[in-house]
Amino acid sequence: MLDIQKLRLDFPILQTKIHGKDLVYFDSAATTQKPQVVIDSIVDYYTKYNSNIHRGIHSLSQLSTQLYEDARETVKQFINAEHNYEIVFTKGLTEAINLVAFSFGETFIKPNDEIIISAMEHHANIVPWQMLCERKQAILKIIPFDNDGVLDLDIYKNLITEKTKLVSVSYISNVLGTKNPIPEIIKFAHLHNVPVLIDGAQSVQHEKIDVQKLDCDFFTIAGHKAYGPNGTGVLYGKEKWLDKMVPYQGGGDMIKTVTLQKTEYNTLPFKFEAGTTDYVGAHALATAFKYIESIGAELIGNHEKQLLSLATEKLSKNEAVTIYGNAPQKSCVLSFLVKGAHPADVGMILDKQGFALRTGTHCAEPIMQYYNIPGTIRMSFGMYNTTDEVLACCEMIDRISKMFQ
Amino acid sequence: MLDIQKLRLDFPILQTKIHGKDLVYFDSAATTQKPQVVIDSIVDYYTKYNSNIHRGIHSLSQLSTQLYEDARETVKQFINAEHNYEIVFTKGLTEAINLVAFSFGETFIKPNDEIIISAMEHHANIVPWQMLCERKQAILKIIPFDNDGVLDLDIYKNLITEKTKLVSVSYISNVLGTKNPIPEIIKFAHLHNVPVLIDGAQSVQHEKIDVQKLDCDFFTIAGHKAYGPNGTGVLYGKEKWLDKMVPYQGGGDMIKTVTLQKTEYNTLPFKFEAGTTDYVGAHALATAFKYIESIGAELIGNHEKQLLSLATEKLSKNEAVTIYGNAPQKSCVLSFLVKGAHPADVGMILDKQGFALRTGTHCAEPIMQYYNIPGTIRMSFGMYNTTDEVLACCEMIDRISKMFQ
Amino acid sequence: MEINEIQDQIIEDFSVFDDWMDKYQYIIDLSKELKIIKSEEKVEQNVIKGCQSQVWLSAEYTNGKIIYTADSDAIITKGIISLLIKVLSNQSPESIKNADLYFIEAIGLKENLSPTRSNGLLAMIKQMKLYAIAFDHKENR
Amino acid sequence: MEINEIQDQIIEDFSVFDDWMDKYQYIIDLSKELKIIKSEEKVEQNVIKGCQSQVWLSAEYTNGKIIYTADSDAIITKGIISLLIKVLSNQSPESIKNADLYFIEAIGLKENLSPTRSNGLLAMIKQMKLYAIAFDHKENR
Ligand SMILES: Cc1ncc(COP(=O)(O)O)c(C=O)c1O
Ligand SMILES: Cc1ncc(COP(=O)(O)O)c(C=O)c1O
Repeated sequence: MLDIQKLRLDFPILQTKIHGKDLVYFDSAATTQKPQVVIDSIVDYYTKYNSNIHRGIHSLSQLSTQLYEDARETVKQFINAEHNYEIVFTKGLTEAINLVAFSFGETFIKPNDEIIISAMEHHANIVPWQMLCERKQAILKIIPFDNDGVLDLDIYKNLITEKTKLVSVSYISNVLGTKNPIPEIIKFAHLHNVPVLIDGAQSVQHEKIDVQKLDCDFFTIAGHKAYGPNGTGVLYGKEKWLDKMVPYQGGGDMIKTVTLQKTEYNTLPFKFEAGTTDYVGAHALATAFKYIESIGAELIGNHEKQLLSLATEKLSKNEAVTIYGNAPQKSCVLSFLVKGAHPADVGMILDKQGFALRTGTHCAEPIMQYYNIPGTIRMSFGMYNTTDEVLACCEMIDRISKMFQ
Repeated sequence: MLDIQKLRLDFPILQTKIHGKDLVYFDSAATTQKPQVVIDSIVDYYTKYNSNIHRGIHSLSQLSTQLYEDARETVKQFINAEHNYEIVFTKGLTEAINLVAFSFGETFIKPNDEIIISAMEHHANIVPWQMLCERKQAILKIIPFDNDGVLDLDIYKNLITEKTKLVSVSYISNVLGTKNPIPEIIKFAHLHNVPVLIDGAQSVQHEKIDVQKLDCDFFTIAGHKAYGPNGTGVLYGKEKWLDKMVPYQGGGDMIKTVTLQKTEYNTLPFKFEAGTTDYVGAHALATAFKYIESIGAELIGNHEKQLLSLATEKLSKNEAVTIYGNAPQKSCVLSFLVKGAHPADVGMILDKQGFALRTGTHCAEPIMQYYNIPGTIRMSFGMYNTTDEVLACCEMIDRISKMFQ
Repeated sequence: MEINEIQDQIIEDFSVFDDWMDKYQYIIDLSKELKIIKSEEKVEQNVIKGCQSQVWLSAEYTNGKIIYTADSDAIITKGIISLLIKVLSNQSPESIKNADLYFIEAIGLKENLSPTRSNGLLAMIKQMKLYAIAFDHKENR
Repeated sequence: MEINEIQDQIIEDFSVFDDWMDKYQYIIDLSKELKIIKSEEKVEQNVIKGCQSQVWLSAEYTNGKIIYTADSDAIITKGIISLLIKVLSNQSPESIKNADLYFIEAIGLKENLSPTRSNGLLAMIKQMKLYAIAFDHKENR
């Protein structure tokens, strides 16, 4: 069992007061708060080790390069990649998907080729593919979901054709909480030699991920949603794909040799890491991953599932509340609406009581279009949330919902 | 006059020992060290304000959004842009150039169009254009420089034709130290309605930049080279260009509305800021800019020029030393070689004495090809360097150079 | 009544609440009093888009006074609009133009008007004043 | 002499220096003793690329012993190679394969072999051992 009270002390921001009330932070799906070790790792870096990497010859640069490559090794182990050069550091998950959309797209996508996503994707896993399809005259196909928020796998299987070049779906929906049947999706795609990208924005912070076991071709991580710093992300890609893909950005470190006429690109992973990377961020992200491991991904996941069950149970009792997303496999978020109220109305009053919940479309407008709603109120969980917080919030939602009836 | 000893106390890393010696950090052109206020601003953010922006409704998110937009305003004022929506935050300078290469390229570049860069550019200002030219069958033309490291403006003027779509040059060469005649380059390009991008990697940390006075069309900044945190950068672009350019990356926040069929893009600057931006980095970068202003850009620049003159004077006396880059207008870096020694040899011995100098090609291989050398040893200056440090380093170089004769 | 008299009245009304829940309950009730914009005027041209909620605003000029009607898909926004219309509607362009809306801060709703809130309220006040300027201009031609 | 005897000798040689400058001066002098690879063998196939400097390495097998020749464009790297060749050249594949190069750490040059240094030295040692394995294999067939 987690000792949540002890663990909360690791997160200094949780002591904040909002309008004089204790902050109750239920917005971890948007970004998690940072444990002190992660903050310290940044301070330490700038205080003791900072120097540009590029394998410079002086000691600080050597040290800094070492820390950066150590971070890569930590990430590799954290998601159990086969090789550390399959780990590319990016500025975020959105960039990781854009990288694949561009580099995979430029390398493999031709007119009339097809890419498959689902109807419950975050804009980060929609717009890059729309942009690619427009540029390449390719076709974007959509796996629909049902009223409970479950993907229709029969339709998915029919969508795959000879022309399908890539499938890109989220591990867990950031609105509906649906945990998608990723192993099945991947197995079927691989039967047709189609690679699969996983939007893992809501993944490693909730459970242990093993990319080799999943056998996904690409896996993407948002550092700031996994207790790591802002401006960090990870693209995992199988060597066989990354190796063939053209580079994304051009600049320092991604080249082997440059002349004014012709440039030869570097090997993996450097080919995809143009310019001075955020080596401090990478180190702090590795620190965050170690922190998650020290707490235990499974314990965290179980705790969060308890919170989700409790919140679901409580809110289900309120007749004015509609929950969006009722998949049997669900995790980390709870979206709902209060009858008669705009999501912003509820969010605003909750805020005055110290509860930080996100309201709006959560960058997943097609879900809102499906249900024909302007948005939802979303309660999302981190390792530091307590059952007391859930109970207090649900009670407050009950009170608020009465105001609108 | 700057009180360097006092100012040095702002930079905690300067107390570091290297092999038992005081660190003498002469690698600021690769990355600058960070003042305590910048480090503190990151800690403060994660300790008190952290929350995803996207204009969420709850207080922390509001506060965080406010801090992010305040940072944009600070940057706007720092470089005197006309509008704050002309400021796009990026993960670095390399990304800023890649953004323009893609978005300007996709919008305006057709087969046989021409782009002009110089022969002294950093790879970040070469490779993105090579990649674009390859994709679009466009032509890259090169402004040469002479043995002193001065661009040949006559040739430049002849390079511009009806087909020229963009000129992209560096403000100051990170190898030769040449301060290029940017106002003249811009004026001439504008006579032919050609926009100009400035690689400002070596700029704002050394002098006051006024983008309206320069009248450049794009200006790019590397945050980590200007006392700001890693993983930050700025793209300034005139509204008239940014507005017409297609977006670069797709994802959250850069859209107005998304349906699975069609997406409408957001207004500036959000159109170019897909995904969760590094709002903490942006805030810390703004803090760095305020720090530079509090010290005084002009004072910093003058101090650094004194250091450069002193180092040049001392090293010129050593017959075994060859200096690369002798332009009349020079700033911030001093590249040289020692007869009989590989740059790495010298760098390694200097390191053992605590002097951190960069050796190698400095991501500007075409310069090395021009001089037919394997690389240089580069001494580069930050506001915290002292004349004593310069003297000690030059003496050490004298001692080392004797070892190789 | 003059603008400032109305504002003072509102401030007094709100002074009885010492709790945010009561204040919001009152605002929700006020939302029901809003003079709703005619459905045929609920068009793209009259919409003020926020990130989260939308506001529609229309203005008519009769007998030297401006009459505003509006709507929003968010109830609290609607309640606040209702207050704004109480204060500014049925006033002369001149006094609307010059109005200092101090009541908003006084009743504790200032943050609802922050640019980061993006609920359309700030843009709405701007639009109300723009109408006043436009009608004033027409008048003085 | 056996590998470890040579290593001990080198460690002793270096023990007189209490200053990095002297140590490097000695390494620079050693660089001049390096048995340079034949120019016709200085080809792409024999190059070991580091980020900063390059190393060329070749090996010949005669009378049960391996003879290495090498070169580098960096003097200090050349000096260190010279030491490595002193230790490993003219030894049997078997003993090269199993050699524990403890002298490198003992004389304070360990960091020159770190993967981040990228001066080709680490890759060179690997390559020297690979030659030993290859020749050993040939022998035992
Ligand atoms: C002139 C110049 N341009 C571009 C860059 C690339 O900057 P970054 O790697 O921070 O993106 C540098 C940094 O070395 C530089 O000196
Ligand atoms: C499922 C999902 N995908 C993608 C993203 C985008 O992540 P980021 O904005 O950190 O790049 C998010 C974050 O909200 C998400 O929840």
